[in-house]
Amino acid sequence: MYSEKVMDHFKNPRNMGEIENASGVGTVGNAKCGDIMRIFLDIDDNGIIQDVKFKTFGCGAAVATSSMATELVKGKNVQEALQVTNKAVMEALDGLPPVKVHCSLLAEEAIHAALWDYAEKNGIKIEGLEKPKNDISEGEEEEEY
Amino acid sequence: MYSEKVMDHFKNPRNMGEIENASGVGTVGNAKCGDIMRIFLDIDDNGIIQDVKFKTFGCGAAVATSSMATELVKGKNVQEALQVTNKAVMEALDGLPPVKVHCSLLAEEAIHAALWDYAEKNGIKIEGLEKPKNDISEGEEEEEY
Amino acid sequence: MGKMIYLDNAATTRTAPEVVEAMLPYFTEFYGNASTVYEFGGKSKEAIAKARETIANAIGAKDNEIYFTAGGSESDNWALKATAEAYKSKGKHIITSKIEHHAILHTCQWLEQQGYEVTYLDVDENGLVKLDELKKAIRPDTILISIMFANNEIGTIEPIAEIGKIAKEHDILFHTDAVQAFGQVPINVDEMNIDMLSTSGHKLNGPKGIGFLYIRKGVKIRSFVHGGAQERKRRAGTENVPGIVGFGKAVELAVSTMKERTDKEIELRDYLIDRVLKEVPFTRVNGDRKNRLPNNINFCFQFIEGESLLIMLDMKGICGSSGSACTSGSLDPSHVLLAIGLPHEIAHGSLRLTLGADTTKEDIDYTIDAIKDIVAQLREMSPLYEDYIKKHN
Amino acid sequence: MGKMIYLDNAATTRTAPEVVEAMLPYFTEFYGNASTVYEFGGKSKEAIAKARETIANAIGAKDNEIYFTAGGSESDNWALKATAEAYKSKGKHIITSKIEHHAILHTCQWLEQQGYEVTYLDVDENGLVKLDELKKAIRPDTILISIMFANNEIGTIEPIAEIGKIAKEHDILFHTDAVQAFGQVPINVDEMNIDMLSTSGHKLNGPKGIGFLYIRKGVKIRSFVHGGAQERKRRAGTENVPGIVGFGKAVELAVSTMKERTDKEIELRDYLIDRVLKEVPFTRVNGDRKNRLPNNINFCFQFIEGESLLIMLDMKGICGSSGSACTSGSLDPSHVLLAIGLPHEIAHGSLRLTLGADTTKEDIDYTIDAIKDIVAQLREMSPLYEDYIKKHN
Ligand SMILES: Cc1ncc(COP(=O)(O)O)c(C=O)c1O
Ligand SMILES: Cc1ncc(COP(=O)(O)O)c(C=O)c1O
Repeated sequence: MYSEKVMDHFKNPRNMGEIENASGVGTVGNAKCGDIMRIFLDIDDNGIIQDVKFKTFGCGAAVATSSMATELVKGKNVQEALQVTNKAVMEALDGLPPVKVHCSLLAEEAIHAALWDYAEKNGIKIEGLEKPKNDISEGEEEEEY
Repeated sequence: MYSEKVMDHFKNPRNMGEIENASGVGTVGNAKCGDIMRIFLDIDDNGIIQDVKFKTFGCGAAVATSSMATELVKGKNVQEALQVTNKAVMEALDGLPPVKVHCSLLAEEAIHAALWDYAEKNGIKIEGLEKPKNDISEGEEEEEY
Repeated sequence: MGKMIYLDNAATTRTAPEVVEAMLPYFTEFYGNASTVYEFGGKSKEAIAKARETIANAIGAKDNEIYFTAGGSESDNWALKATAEAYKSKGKHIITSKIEHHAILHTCQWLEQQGYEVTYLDVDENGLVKLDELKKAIRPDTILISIMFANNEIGTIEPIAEIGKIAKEHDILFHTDAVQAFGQVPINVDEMNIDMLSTSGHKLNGPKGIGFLYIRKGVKIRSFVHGGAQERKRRAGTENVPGIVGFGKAVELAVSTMKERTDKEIELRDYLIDRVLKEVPFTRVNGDRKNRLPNNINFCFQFIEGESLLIMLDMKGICGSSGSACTSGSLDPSHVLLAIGLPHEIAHGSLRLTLGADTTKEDIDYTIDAIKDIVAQLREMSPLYEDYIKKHN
Repeated sequence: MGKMIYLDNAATTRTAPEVVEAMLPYFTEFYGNASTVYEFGGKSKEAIAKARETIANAIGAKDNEIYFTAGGSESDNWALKATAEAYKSKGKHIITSKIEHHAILHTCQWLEQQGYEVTYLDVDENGLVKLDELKKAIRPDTILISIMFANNEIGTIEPIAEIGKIAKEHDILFHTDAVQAFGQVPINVDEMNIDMLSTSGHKLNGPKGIGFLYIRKGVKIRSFVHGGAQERKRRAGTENVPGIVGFGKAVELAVSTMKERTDKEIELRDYLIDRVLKEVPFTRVNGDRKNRLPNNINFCFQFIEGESLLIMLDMKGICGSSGSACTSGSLDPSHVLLAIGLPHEIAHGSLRLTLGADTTKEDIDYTIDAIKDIVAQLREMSPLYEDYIKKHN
């Protein structure tokens, strides 16, 4: 069902854990839908993401997308991190099954939420960042049979 | 599907053929339903069935019941022949599949038809013999599903 | 059992040893449920995907247009009942033919009880649907045309591409019951404008209890068997992995051997038909001589009845059929033979012989001799023959 | 593949080698269509009759009350749709439970669209249907009660005899989905007043793609698959002879080994449950501890999600399931776990392990250790666990 990349990131999640006194923390998803992601960002004075960690409650794809998303933003500056889309995460993972696409959206949203938290804490405004929804509704419409 | 007795009478039908100038000939059934039986009787002056032959167009059971019915009436007198029921024919054949029960009715009726013909030709009335129907409707009601 | 010449391949076929071989690992080794998370279930999933691909290719369809079922009957029921349901707001009129298999006809009767209207098209004396009558039957509320690809009794191949074209021109769904045709004649759902197509595995040396319904993407059919999310949520039930794998293998074999196999069958078929017509009086061939399944032979022998004929053939080791095997529990003569205009008593005397890949010239010669003997013997016993001879002497 | 411990026997089972052995001759040797006249087809017919008898005996039914289908889903669809149709003049109300398999629930939803009314009974926290609520739900227009024999997820065995008695007292038909129970617990349709009963072969080491519906004589059910005259005209389709033979063999084995097999399973089951409850914190068992299928284990591990758990178990060679395998394509948590009152986030963390005849004590010990490790690891990764710990420290 999952690509080798997904399985690799599930089996060996990168950046799993937490950052105490993080510059920004974002939590998205909800337990009702079975997926919660929390991203911790450590951003230096130059706006560079020095470290990033995640915690995730969810399926294999949720863990793998969290892991990949953290890899993709690590070392980037805030503006670059904002450009990391769910599509980029999926591509980096060699694709996801259709029912799991929402996990990648959630990962994107979790990064945004952490950035938003960072912006709020520092009283700044990040160009192009909107207040993240706490919840991601599924992208797919189920066919009616 | 058929008992060994039925198969035996089908494979080696007894009394198959015709009797020229028979004392009585009866034909029942119709080609539409796929079964026609014709019985020829040779009845002597004492009312004893000296010989009997049949011709049948029909399935295995039709042939076998014709064959068995002729065996059962051979050598009997008219009154005894009249007592040969479809049940007797079936029993003598060790039974028939339910869908084939009507063949035994046809055989009984064919004997009756031949006897009726005999009676008419000789201007006599055989006690207990009614004018045979030419056609036998199936005994069974099919279940409605 | 002694000698056996199996000439009832339209009823069912021997499962090819290669097919059984392909199935075996999926019973005891890779027995996992295909709809599971663990890798072991993935083996089943992959095997299904492979079979689906082979099958899709065989009819020019896409993988995700093949839905596995339990056989031809389920496929037919599904195609008709579930499109009727899905399109009822558009209309409630369905067109089919008088010579369809009972899986179609009885389903249509059921639909009539549910308030649908069904036109049963006449066929000509060879069993061909008349295209002009089809066109005339089309109404604004017609939602479905269902015409079989080839008839199971008399082997007539219908003008499917033409019917598909007419259906398309009128924007009406077209379903075809290809249970007999699949594996015997080339099929391409796009070129023939087929929207739905039914098949059954055991008719082409695959296993019994498996079939598929091809459903063109975009057709708004509903589920027939509701339940789990299998088959893209359209057909519930734990996947019959060995059955699907075996079906895939059978299709692979049938496609790759089609030309050679059917050329040989056609030759033997025509040889038998020609000799019997010449050597057995009062005999007719049923079905179209040209547009005909490669393996189908169907005769009527006047004055005799089919079941007796079958039993006597069986005594000589020959397996044949009279009318459709599925209806041998019934006493009515074949509705197909009646539809091509035969009177009841002639229809009762029918014999269908359907060849297989293994059928030999020797088998055919033996069978011809057997037919000659048996028909003569049964006529000897027949009061109808007696009457005929007396009348014409 | 390395080590494999298969603990998903509720999803499907390994086809027993004896079953495959029994089936084999019917693929390539006795492949005849059972509905034919010749002796060769008689072999298939006899084989079917024998299987039917074995199966009828297994549930205290008569031979002619067993109708073969393609599996549990078809049996369930048939039972519900076709009795609904046959009895609609009596009424259009059906009673079922909230924890039925989707083959029942989705069929009921379809029936609702057709104008039927369905009452979905609540269950208690162990998944038991409440008899007083059942009685209250009965109306003059109730035509059918359908309650599963045992639940496929949490293993709870319903009070079937009591439900049968209530149905009988009210002169209402009683159907039970016994797909999970058949072969695991004794069933007697007369003593339990069951009018219809669904099963599926692959759940008891029989083949996939075969099942049966028991229909008590006198029940006026209609056909679901229309067509040929097979199965006493009630279920069309060329008989799946190897499937039926294999099913018969599987039932024979299941019945003869039932006591010994389930005694052993119960011991292992309870050993695993007890140890995990003791050794893994924040864990609950789902389903009734007493009225429970011998081979069913179902936990919820708080703060973690089931699919991750399954993948990690798979990495250690253990096959399990989370909710019903049939619905693993879905994102919703199990409707069964919600119905016994669990909140969504707990329901997401469920694990079902279902033992088989071959499961050993070593397998169970290994599995317990794996569960302990994995649950700890996933909790380490879980933001929910983090929150909980922070709140309670
Ligand atoms: C309780 C129950 N009913 C019905 C079914 C459906 O059976 P099948 O998948 O064999 O059609 C299952 C199996 O998934 C089941 O567990
Ligand atoms: C034309 C046709 N349609 C449908 C069927 C039904 O197929 P099955 O018996 O495999 O369900 C058959 C076979 O009997 C057939 O010949």
